[in-house]
Amino acid sequence: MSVSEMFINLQGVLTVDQDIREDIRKVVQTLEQTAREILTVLQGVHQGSGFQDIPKKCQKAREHFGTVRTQLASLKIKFPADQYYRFHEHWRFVLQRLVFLAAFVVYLETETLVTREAVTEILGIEAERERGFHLDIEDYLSGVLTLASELSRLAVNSVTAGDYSRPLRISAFINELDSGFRLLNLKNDSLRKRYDGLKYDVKKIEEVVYDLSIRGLNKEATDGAGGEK
Amino acid sequence: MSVSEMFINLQGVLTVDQDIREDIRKVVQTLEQTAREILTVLQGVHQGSGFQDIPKKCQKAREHFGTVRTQLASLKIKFPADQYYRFHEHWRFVLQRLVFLAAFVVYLETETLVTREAVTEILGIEAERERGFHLDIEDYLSGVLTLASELSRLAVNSVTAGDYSRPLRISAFINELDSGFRLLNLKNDSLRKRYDGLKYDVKKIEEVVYDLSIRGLNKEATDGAGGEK
Amino acid sequence: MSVSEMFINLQGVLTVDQDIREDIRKVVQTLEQTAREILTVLQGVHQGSGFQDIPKKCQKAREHFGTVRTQLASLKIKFPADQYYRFHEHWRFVLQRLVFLAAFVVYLETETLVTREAVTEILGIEAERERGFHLDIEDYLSGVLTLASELSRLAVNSVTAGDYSRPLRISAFINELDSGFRLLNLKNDSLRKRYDGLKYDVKKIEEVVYDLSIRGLNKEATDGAGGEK
Amino acid sequence: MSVSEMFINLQGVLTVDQDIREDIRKVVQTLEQTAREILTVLQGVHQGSGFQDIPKKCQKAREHFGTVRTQLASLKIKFPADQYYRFHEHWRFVLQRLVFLAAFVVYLETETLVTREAVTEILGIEAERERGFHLDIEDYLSGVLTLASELSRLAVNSVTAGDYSRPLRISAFINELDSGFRLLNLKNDSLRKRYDGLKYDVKKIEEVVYDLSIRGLNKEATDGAGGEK
Amino acid sequence: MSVSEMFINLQGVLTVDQDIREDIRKVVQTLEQTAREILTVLQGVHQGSGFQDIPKKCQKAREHFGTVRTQLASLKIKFPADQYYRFHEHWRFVLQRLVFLAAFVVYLETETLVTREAVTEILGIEAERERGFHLDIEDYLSGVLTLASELSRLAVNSVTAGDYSRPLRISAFINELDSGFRLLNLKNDSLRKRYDGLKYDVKKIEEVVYDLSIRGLNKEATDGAGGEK
Amino acid sequence: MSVSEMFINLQGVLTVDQDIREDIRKVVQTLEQTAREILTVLQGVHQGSGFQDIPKKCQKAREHFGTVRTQLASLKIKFPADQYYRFHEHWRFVLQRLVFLAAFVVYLETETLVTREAVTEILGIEAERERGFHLDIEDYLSGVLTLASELSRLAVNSVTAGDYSRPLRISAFINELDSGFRLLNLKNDSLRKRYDGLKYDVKKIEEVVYDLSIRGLNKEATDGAGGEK
Amino acid sequence: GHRREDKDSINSSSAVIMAFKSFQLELDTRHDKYERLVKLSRDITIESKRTIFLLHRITSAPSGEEILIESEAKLDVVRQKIKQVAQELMGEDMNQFHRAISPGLQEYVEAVSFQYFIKTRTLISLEEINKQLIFAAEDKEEEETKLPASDCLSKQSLTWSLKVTPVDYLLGVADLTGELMRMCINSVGNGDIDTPFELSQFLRQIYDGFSYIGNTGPYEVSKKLYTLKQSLAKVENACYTLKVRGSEIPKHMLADVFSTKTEIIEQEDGLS
Amino acid sequence: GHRREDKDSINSSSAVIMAFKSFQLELDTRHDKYERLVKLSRDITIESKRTIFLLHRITSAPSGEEILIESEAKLDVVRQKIKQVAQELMGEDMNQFHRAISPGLQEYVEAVSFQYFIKTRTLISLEEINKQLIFAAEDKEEEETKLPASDCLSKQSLTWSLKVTPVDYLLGVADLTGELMRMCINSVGNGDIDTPFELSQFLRQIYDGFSYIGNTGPYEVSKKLYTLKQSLAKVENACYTLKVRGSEIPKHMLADVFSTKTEIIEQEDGLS
Ligand SMILES: [Mn+2]
Ligand SMILES: [Mn+2]
Repeated sequence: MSVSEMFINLQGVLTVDQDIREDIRKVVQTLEQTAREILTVLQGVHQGSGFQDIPKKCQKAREHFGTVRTQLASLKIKFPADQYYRFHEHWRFVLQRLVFLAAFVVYLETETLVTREAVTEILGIEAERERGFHLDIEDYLSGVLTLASELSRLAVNSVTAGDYSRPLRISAFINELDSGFRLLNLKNDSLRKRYDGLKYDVKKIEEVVYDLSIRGLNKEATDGAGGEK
Repeated sequence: MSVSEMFINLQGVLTVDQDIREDIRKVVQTLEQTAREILTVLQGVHQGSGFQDIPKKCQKAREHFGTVRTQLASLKIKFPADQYYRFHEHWRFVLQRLVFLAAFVVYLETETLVTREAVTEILGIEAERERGFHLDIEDYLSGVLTLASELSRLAVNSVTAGDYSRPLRISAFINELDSGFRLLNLKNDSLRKRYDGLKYDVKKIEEVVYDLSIRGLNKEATDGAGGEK
Repeated sequence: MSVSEMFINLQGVLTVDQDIREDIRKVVQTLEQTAREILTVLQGVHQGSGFQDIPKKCQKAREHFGTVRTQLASLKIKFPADQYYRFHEHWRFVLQRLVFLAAFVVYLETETLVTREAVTEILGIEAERERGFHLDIEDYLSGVLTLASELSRLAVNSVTAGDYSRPLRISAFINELDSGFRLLNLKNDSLRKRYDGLKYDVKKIEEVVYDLSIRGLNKEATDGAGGEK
Repeated sequence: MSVSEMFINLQGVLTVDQDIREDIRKVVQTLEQTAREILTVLQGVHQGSGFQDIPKKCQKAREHFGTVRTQLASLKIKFPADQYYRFHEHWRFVLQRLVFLAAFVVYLETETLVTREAVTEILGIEAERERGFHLDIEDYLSGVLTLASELSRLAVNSVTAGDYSRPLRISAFINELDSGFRLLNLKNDSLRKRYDGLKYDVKKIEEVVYDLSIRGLNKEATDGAGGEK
Repeated sequence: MSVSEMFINLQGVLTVDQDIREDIRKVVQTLEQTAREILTVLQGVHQGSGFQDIPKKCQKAREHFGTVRTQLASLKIKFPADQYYRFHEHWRFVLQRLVFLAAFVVYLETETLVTREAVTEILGIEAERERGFHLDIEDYLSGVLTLASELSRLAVNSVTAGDYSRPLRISAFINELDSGFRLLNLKNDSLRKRYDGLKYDVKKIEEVVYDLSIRGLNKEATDGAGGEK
Repeated sequence: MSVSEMFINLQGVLTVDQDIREDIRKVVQTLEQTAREILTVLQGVHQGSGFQDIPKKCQKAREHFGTVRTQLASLKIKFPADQYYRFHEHWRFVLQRLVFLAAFVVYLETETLVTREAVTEILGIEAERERGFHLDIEDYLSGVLTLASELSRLAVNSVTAGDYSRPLRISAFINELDSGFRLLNLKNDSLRKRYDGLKYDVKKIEEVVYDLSIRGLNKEATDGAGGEK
Repeated sequence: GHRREDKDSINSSSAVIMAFKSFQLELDTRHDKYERLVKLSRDITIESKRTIFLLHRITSAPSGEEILIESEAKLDVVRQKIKQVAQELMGEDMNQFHRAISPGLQEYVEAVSFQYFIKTRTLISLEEINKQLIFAAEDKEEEETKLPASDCLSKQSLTWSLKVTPVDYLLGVADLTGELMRMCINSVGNGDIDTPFELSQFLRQIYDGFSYIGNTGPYEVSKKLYTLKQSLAKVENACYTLKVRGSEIPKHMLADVFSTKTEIIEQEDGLS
Repeated sequence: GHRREDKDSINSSSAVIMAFKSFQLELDTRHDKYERLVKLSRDITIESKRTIFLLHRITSAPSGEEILIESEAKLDVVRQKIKQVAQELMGEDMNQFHRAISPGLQEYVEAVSFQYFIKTRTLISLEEINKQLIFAAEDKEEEETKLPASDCLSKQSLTWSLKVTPVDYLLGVADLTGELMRMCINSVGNGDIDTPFELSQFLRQIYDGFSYIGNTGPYEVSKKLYTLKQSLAKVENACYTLKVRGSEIPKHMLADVFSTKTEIIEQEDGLS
């Protein structure tokens, strides 16, 4: 085989690779668009008026997740299944975003932490790496950290909207998360850095609870909460 | 499952990952050591006296490649086969180096470009991605570019050693390589950058050939070359 | 001695150094693990229910410090005693963390500032540099600053838990710390930067005390405190 | 002991440390001044006219090294002997510079590589770490790499000055150095980076030798060299 | 003049410059020390018991300003009088600190804003740039901003100490300052950044006043205030 | 129009913009492919055997320029005609490359510098900005500089191929170019940097001419040249 | 040098040299224009910034109306500078000089949208901004200086205009949020409890808008998202504080509080 | 906001407010001056750069003398700008505005020292440079506009001057070496074999000077050492090549070579 024949072959391989990347990029763009739309829906909960419609907003977000599933289904056939990590960087960011959005919906609905398995179900992907397009554990954790920071914001806005019980529940939830993360031995990487931010969320919510406590509003909250929930 | 149980599970996964990386790092270090030894053997060809022993040096290098094969065999069982690209960064650099060394040996032996398949044979790894631990095409190309730059140095030193025909042959070889690379459509990445260096190697060799020509030494070379080859 | 013999000798020295670092890194990892466990134990004091069990939590933390002592004992024999500062960076961070944890325990037990000597005793290391593996003064101070920030958080959570006297005591303690630090002439380095954060802790606690005062809750606190203390 | 007493004590320790650093800085400044003067003397060899006076220049440099010894003697008593690595950063740079200068002088005098022991003798410091103020191995290697790059410049200027034999000897010397460094397993740090630069020095000198060879000037050089040396 | 003579001259100029800077740095360190001592004196006003002794504390601070004047007198002769801005950075920070301290004393004494002229008198420096070592307007303003933030803290602590009238007076004072600062067009520099902080001081005091108002404590305050002043 | 409507509109604008860029990128890729093909055709002239076929190679290159014209025609309709400089970066590089290739063909054909107008004709674009898709002057100049560097290489290879007159003609040509470029006042940008390279091309050719001169080969050349052209 | 004369022989009137002489002229003209635009952009930036400072004085001034009028005058001055920019760009491709003028235009967007918000409590649109950047020749002289240069132009062309790009608009609006945050904190400090809630509503809309755009815009826009989020958090926290502290107020005191406050301040004024 | 009136009551003629009004004036004046100086600095930079380009044309021009005269005229224009800077800085502490004018002054040092080297083959001293930056009032008008503003000044004060700082001088000279390197390569390309050796000698002196200063100067100076070393290496390599190729020339051909060269080029000129 001459050198030029060799290189023609090699170019063939490179072309396949470039086409795959191009295809992935396109699907990822549509995923990002859907993610942004879900975000816009869910950001409504921070508005004073948004507190009544939480179920409706979750409902709407869930519908968008239907689209996400279709788009992810389309993504996973764009490349050979065993090359997940070869192209990982392309969808990593949007997948973290989607984990956050799914976790946010689940939290708003049930005030629990979505499990990794549950997220994969919502996204229509595999729970186990061996079975195909799955969710990398670090991406799952990254999405969960984003949830913590969103909830600390929600605690603040809940008070503004006159809901004094929600911050108490958020506080308990985030404390649990914090304990969970303390069980992990994270490398010195971006996830570790993001985790360092969690303590600010914890502190912020503790201060909200404090503000309510000192004014006796937490009692008001728990008194009423019984009925509300 | 409680949050803390969830995180204990997650930590289990993280630990496995960290252990794998640690194992890989260790094998890669031994590979780097062997690569340095092969390099030392082959560097001898640049010295005046080294031109006679080329076959012997190649022979010795080939022996070291036996060690490489053992080490790579040990590397490939350190992680699940379908996660090649997850840990790719760890061995990428040393693999490119080994490709260069194999290509250098083959060039010295036969003055031809080693094929991707031949390299994988020398290294004892797979030619096809589907079959297991393989050689990424970009790593192959990167190693070949290192060869080009080594050969431009060899051309210079050949003249010093009084061998006026080798530069002419190297010139032809590198021109072929350059044409080959021009067939490729490279992305704007590190490979592209390294390819941009090739033109300096081409130019350097052309200047060596020019220096021989204007002094009539190229004729001397080809006259003798007939007999030599 | 030939150049190559010289370099073989040099490589011997380098190898020793690299092995030491590897060993140190491993012990430091176990220390980090223990530190995280102590932290988890002590974090409980921030929770409402945690205020009763402070002595028990301190007890438990003290037990973990036994492990720390063993691990540090193992660390100090990994390298020649007079090269403490050569490898300082490796354990610096975890040592600051452990100082903080020891200081936290001591504060919870006696509401006093742990001395440098006392910390070294808790950690099982030397108080004097001359005598071996010791505690760098800046690492001690850094740990103390972490304590200040933890206490400002504790003040907030005390109020939430209905303990109105603790913030007053914390306020007095931190004011003393602040005066202490004002006696120091710190360089423009990371310690100085961390010290600049102390004023926010001071301010935060003053605001907590203010909140109690304006609502007359501080009197309630000191009334009761008389009996409590 | 009250908190403020504790901090007064601590400030005492800090002051000692700061004074030591101030003292070290001052001596290091005088060392840098002497180093710059030695450099100015030695840079004369690059001037066309400077080739005759090499012995005189070396002589003059050697005198300056007397000053260096006095200054280093003054430096080593500025701090406790076992805290070498605590203050290492302060003199690291100038020590590397002095190693280079000593190695340059020795090369100009005898065309050999100065050993680590010989350097410490020239500088009047210890060869063994255990015995006191010594020379860190990485600082030695760093100085040697600077020599390589200075010699590649010297090779060029030798030709300009009409000395065709020196480049050949420099080439042999640097090749030996290069082989030596290839025996080392360097970490991915600044020394490794500087070592990567060595190959450019090797290449540069090979090209000089090539230029001489192709014009037959190397023969002229070695013919004459017999008499010259 | 030869090139080397020119550079020797230049090096001389640079050395002189460095010596000046070294001298300045030393004086500035003593100034920082004195500033820290004044601060320690004045910090007492934040403590409950400190409210009675304000005049005595101010007296003591004024004595320290005697030292400051001596130190500044020594500073101003360290460099050519017309090169104030050449070395400005060295004392800029401590001068801002001293302005703050002087302004704090004056405020505590008379509850008025110290004028720029008055500060220069307290510090024993010139009011006009043309006349010598003076006070840059931005440094004056920066010191004043520190005062505002200190006063907002004082307002909080006054309430804790049971003084309900002081916050109202501080409120009026800071409001006037705020109106003043709004007249300025600041560049995007550190002063602008510090000015942005003023809003938060104003806000904080507004909240204190509000807290007093809704509890009717402000009336109590103004009733008593007439007599107090 | 509500804020959210406004942002939806803006997002629409951005999407259109991105689509345009995507379209442009695709056409530019095809242009790069064609440019690479033309280059491959023309590279032949550097080979010994290539000197006879220059007219044929130029002919073949000219055919490829037909494709270029079609592709550029397709490019220019991808975006609003008056926004050339908005998307300039996308095609800047390939256009400079095409200018070089056109200039190379014209030089090989007539040994003259292609004018800016002539290049635009070859590329099928406008000469005047006002009339549409045109050639920016800096891109033209950049392409011309690439030509200079290619010709200095050609001069070297001409000698190797035994053509001693071409280097002399190239020398005159590049000298004129150099005189032209010296008239320009360039900013510190990439064009300036590339222009700095021209000096080395001039130097290289000067060296070739010198080499010919001292061997009397230039006379041989000019004697024969009359007949050849 | 003894060989210098060799190359002097190049004919200085050769076609190549003639061409390069024209290139010199073309490049110098372009660079000079760029430089003039950079200077204009700096002027625009400074005056816009000063307008923003002026507008922040509204809460403390006796009458907001006066300041609005003054700010309008200042913005008119800025627009005169932009007109000069537009004149420089007449017949040019504005994108070619975009980097020179972009910082100034962004700052102008910030200033003009801040003023607009204060007046209308809504976000000025890009179209509205661009409408104000159409300039007619103002006096005879301008018309005359223009006519000879391009006498084929119709009457209608006696205007210059400049279009702010969507991206510059977005970047200006992103910076606006910083000013709105400042205004919010100022308001709280001034005892104005309505404005903060209005501002938080408005800022949230802008934040949602930027989130919607996300990373589809250029990098500079995404880069501002973080600061924007910080500003929003500050405003939301301010509203939170207002709400929390408001929760303590006994309803019957509501009117009382403010009248008392006024008294105190008047009294203090008497003292100072 | 319904409580806005509260704070409006602050007396706008209070001492504090009056003081801040004067601060506003003072700061605005300072910033405006700074801005004018930045603009002047940009002008100085551009014109200095163009002077350098002009000087590089010497090797290819028919007569160096003409270009030297032209460059002198260009530098005079630059100095007029520097005079304006000096006028702005009259009675000010120049160091206060140093950052605004430093880039321009460095570029001027580069240009003037380049011209000086070409004329004298030596390095211009800082003193020499500063001597050229003492300006007298040039015409009646300038004298008059100056007099009323400061009529207490003596006749002698009718000059403005500006002193380049040693650091700016060093930074300018460091950049000069880049231009000298270009000149060296140009010379080789033009067949001038003396200039490169002169330049290498000169550059080595400057390099040795900078080595001697080492890191005792400010960071900006140390930072340029690397580039300086690169430039020196390029010049030394050029000299090396000249020497090596010169070694091949048969002694008897020496005269022959250059005359032949000239012939060829003349011939070529006829063709083009
Ligand atoms: Mn702004
Ligand atoms: Mn320059």
